[in-house]
Amino acid sequence: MNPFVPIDTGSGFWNPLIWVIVFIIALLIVYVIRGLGRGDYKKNTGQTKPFLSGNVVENDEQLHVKGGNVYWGFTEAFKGYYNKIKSMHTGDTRDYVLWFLVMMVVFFAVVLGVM
Amino acid sequence: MNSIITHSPALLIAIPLFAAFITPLLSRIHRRARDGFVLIVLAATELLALLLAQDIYANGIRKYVFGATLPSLTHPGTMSIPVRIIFEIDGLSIFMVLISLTIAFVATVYSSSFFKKEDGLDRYYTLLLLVTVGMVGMELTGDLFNFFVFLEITSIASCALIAFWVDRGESLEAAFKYIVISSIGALFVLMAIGFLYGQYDALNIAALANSIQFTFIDKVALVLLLAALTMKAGIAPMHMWLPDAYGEAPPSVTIAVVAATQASLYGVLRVCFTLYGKGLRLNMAAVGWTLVGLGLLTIFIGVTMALVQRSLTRTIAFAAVGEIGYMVIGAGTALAAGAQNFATVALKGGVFHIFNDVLDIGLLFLVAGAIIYATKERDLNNLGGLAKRMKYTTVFFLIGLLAVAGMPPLNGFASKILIYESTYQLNPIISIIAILSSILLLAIFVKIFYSLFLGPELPHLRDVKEVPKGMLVAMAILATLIIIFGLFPGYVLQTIVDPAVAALSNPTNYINAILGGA
Amino acid sequence: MVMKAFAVTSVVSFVTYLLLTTGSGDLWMWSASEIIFGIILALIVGFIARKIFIKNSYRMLNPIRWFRGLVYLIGPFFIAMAKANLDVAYRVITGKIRPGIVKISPGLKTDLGITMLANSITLTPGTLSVDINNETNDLYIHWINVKDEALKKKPRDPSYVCNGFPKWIRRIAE
Amino acid sequence: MRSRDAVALIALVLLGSFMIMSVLPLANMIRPFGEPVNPEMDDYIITHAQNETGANNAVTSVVFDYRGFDTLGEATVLFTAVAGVILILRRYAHG
Amino acid sequence: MIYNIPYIAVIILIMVGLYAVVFKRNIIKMVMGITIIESGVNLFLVTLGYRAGGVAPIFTNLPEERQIPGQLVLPIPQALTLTSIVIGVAVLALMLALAIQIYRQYKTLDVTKIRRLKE
Amino acid sequence: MMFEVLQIVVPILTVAAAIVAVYFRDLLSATIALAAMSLLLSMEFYILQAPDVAIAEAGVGACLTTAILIFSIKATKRMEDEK
Amino acid sequence: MDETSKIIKTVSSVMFPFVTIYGLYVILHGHLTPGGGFQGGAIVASGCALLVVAFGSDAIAKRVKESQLSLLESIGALGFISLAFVGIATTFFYNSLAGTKFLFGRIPPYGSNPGYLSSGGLLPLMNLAVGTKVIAGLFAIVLILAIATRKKGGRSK
Amino acid sequence: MIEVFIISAAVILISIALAFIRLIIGPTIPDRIVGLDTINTLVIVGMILFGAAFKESIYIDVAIVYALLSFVTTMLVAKYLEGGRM
Amino acid sequence: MVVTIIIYTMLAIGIFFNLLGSIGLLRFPDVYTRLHAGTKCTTFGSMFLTGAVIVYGLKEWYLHPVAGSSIMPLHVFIALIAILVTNPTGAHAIARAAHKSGVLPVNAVVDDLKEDTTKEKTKKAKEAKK
Repeated sequence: MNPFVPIDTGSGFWNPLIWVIVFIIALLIVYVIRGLGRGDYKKNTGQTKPFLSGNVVENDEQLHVKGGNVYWGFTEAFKGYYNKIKSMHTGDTRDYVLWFLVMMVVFFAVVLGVM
Repeated sequence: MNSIITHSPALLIAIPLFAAFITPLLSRIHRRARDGFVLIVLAATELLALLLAQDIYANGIRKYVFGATLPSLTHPGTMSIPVRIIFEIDGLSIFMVLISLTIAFVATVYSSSFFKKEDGLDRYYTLLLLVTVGMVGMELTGDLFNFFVFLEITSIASCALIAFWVDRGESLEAAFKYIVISSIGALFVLMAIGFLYGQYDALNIAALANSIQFTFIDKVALVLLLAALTMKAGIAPMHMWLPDAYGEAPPSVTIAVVAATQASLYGVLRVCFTLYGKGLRLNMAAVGWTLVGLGLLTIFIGVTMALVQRSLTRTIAFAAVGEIGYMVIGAGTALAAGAQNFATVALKGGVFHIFNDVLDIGLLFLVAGAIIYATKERDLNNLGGLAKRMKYTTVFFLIGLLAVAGMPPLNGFASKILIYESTYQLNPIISIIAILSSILLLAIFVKIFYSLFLGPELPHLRDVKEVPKGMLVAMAILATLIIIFGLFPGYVLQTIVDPAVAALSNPTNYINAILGGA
Repeated sequence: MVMKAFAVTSVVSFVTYLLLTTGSGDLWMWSASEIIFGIILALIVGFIARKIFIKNSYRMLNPIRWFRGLVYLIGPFFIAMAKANLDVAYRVITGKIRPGIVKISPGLKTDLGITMLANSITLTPGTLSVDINNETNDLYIHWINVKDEALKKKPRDPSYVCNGFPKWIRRIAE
Repeated sequence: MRSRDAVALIALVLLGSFMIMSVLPLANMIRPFGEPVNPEMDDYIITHAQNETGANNAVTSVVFDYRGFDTLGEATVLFTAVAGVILILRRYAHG
Repeated sequence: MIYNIPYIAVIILIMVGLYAVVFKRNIIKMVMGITIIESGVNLFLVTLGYRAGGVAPIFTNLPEERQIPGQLVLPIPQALTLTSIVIGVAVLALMLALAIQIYRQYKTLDVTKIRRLKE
Repeated sequence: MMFEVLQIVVPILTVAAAIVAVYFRDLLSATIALAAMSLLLSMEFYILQAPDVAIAEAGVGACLTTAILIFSIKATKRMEDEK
Repeated sequence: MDETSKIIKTVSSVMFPFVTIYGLYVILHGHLTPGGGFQGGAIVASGCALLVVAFGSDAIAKRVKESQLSLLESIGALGFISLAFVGIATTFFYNSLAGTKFLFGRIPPYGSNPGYLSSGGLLPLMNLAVGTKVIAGLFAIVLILAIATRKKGGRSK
Repeated sequence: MIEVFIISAAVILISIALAFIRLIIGPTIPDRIVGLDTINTLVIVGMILFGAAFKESIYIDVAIVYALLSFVTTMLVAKYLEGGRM
Repeated sequence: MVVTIIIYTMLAIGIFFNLLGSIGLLRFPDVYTRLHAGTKCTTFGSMFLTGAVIVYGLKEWYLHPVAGSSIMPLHVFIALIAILVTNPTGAHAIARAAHKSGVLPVNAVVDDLKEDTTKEKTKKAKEAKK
């Protein structure tokens, strides 16, 4: 059996081998373009330092975005949705059982009603 | 050799069970001996499963009758239905068995160096073996009541393992929630078995599938089975036990529980496609649409909830919830599509995604475990800059997150694209939501990756060391599998997924293997 | 000593087992396999229960005491029990009660004896053993119809509540 | 919590009524009490149990022979539970 | 109708147990509810196997007037019930052990207070 | 005829015991009611000609269930404490 | 006066061998009369629970160690699975003793009969194995839960 | 003969119901255990009567189990009420 | 025929006492008196009922002396012995527990146990003070 058979998805196909080749070519192109860049860029000089409108730059640890705060804006934007969905997860065992019962009623409605 | 293959279905259960009974005795002798023994047993079982798989792919459905005069004597001459318990193994069963055994092996490798000083490890290994037995039994059996028994074994053993850290109140809480909900679910499964038995006086799945007539009672039994098994599989809005259990268990346990969840999903597939699948596929379309809807809900809730978690393990757990949604969508699309040709594609995607999900989520949990092991910390806000100290772990996490978010060329993409394509033909909106959720998941994990591993070192994490070799080996096994599955998806599909899908879409073969004579 | 307890327990278990399995075969009433397994099981039980079953009441091994026990059960005990029930019936119907808890010192020494007495008292007219002093073997007895003459002096007269039982039990168990 | 209780009550009542419907002999939906329909499997066991297993008690012959594998599972469940209880209460079990 | 009383009792038992699980706050009470559901299901299985006028499928000293065909109760549901009872005990023991440990950690049995894991 | 009456009365008593067990606020009382339910259930099994199951229910329900429930009530606390 | 009444202790110790022998009878006669491994095991374990109640868990825990019980349980389980393995020449769980002239090999005649202990093939042996396992397992559960009642507060932080 | 036994058992059932009322209303725990104890004895007797009615001698085994084990429950609850260590 | 009459009589007596016990259980005012009814009457009634079954079994054994007909009377006898041993013990345990948990007899004329317990408590308290 040929290990490189593509997947037939019904309307197209997917072959990771081709993808990898394309990816490598793209990498090469990027490398080439990168080589065309400016040569006077120097590390560890004033060039790389951030400039915050003249404010004092805090040390690295405070600049670090904590994992718990990622996408703060996103959650803020969808506050209504998140309030609702968070209140669904009550952490109460009885509610878990209740959801199960409710879903069972829904299944009853579907199966008995439609079929 | 031949007789080993003949009896391999029984041995697949008996050997780990024997080992589980012997482990408490062995652990009094020596710790290392016990670890090695468990590893060897699981490796041997895996080998046996591979042999059996080869045999099945070559010769078709395999059956094993317990206690009969011949392993293949399904029912005595005067009877039209089987009396004894029968193991019936088709492509899907052996596919799931391979998943379960792989995961159990990885979990054992991992835990042999994850746990050092904890007491109660002899029981831990016993229970790990028992979880394996439970999963494998659920997947091999062709008898409905037997399925229930193994379901209970799996849930009891998982519950005890989730509570392994008894000094953490959260672990106990999660275990209690898990056992309450799973025992209630299992009781409803038993009730459904009672209904079916009362009607047809049979317990064998094939015999029941042959005589099922879609009366009112059959529908009630279907509802009970479906509700209980989807709940065990963690489908929204019944998923809430899942993040608790996944998040609070020791990571090596968590991946076993992930596999157990997939075993429940196997139950859903078996019920929908085989037990109620004979010639009446049109009637199942409603169920299919329901499953698709629930799957979408699951994906959406899982991904969006993963965004707001503060704990690393819980984040991954919610991502796991989302991943379950994809498989359900695949199965549901296949049911809803009926005889249309994209049903097979959807089913392929769903079934393939089961394996991929176990690998991806398992790898992520193992990495989370490594972080917990090294830093004793699971709050995202207290972690950062680990890349310099834990190089291998960083790489594995990167592989895991790319795979779970469905980035090419890793395995998650291969199965997800099948699901997207087929659902697009059912209804484009479904597929669009699924793709968007996947992208959101990628965004979340990239950000988490950045804040955990990159960035400056935090002061309390200065003396973090790389984790021991055993854990790295376990992670490496999963990562290798992910890459192989990602690079050669067509090959994997042809060898192991296609037989499983064929088994699902032809229930008549399953029935005839039992009822078509000795 | 342990051997003796072991032997006694085994024999008692074996007899019980034989009682349970009558009518199984041709060896008078038992089959050979039943007897073999009975012996094995009785030995197991004797091994497990050797320190529990008999502490030091070896005098119960005397058959004369068993005979006395049987006579006691059929004779005075049964009559007292019948009386007791008629008495309770009377009280159930009329509702006339005058309860109280009295303390008696029956003067029995062994555990078995005091146990038998307490259980006999429980089953006989108008009395119920409530508590026991583990050191002095004094019984506290709930009496459904306290007689005034019993209350006159402080160490109560046992004969009001346990009509002659201690004498019997002394002859059986001590 | 009022609404939760209401939802729970409604769900319970609906579920109960569905299940009661399924056990009432409205249209002979489940086997009526005491009259099993076509008990082929059980009659086979009743007639053949003594012959095949040599046990007089048909229930035992089912438990240990015809469905002996279930009993292995059952024993495993008990073993699992004991192991679990010892694991959970291990602080007390070892003194 | 009147003969289906055991079936109806089964359903009521299950509903009572579910009521206890859904409405009671005490975790030991919830465990009791699960035990009640378990009993209901056991009764259901045994009821399925009952045959009017039959006796237990045990041939030892079977009364003579019972001819064997059709006079014995079905054995398989009883075997299933036995398994189910054992599983019930196992689950009960495990849940109670968990309850004890939870009480040690949380100092309460109230399930609404045992929810460190939420959202 | 009498026999049918029995088959009706025992389930009703069982259900009553279950309801009472759920109703009691005192867990000890609830345990007692649960033991009574198990007892009556065993009686029902007996009437339904399942002595095997009745023995199992007797051994488990009469003693072990009650024992472990009472032990765990002892280890925790007795009253249900609902506001 | 805090300890258990003498009467209860005496009656319990007198009852214990009877309960045990009865339980063993139920275990061994599983193929003839109602009962079997699990039921008899539950009875014997209840007898042990009786002792735990009468004498207190301290006294019993001194005599019986948890490790001994788990050893016994493992032995029972291994015995059961080994008996299942005996038949693997034909199939797993094959009742290979039934019908032979060996230990339990007798086959009773069809229909009502008084029953022979020596019938049933592997069934009585399996009953014994399961009985051992169930006794040890249930007693271990009861004992551990009883011990857990003692340490109020425990090692919680 | 069989009818007599069954009628007796039915009357025993009435007694059980009465004792059950005590179990429900009993103001204190000891009252409830008295009720349970009585139910226990009555159930044993009922089982024996049924066994005689079915002419099934082996059914009596169930009654023996209860006769041997019923007082474990009683003693457990009593031990709990006495307080102290278990 | 005589045997049948004996059985009937014993059944009647047994049922009478059992019913009486249950009624007494409902009518009496406190735990101890209820124990009188619940233990004594039911034990006595059960003796008669089981006695009736024993007589019946013996009659069957006499009429059909095949193997196995001896099981019924002997097993019933064992059950009877077990009832006789355990019932009063159970009653004792309940009474003791009731008294210890503070349930005192209603309208008691005399209560030696309470006196003794209080005496002991004061004694212990004094010792503790010393």
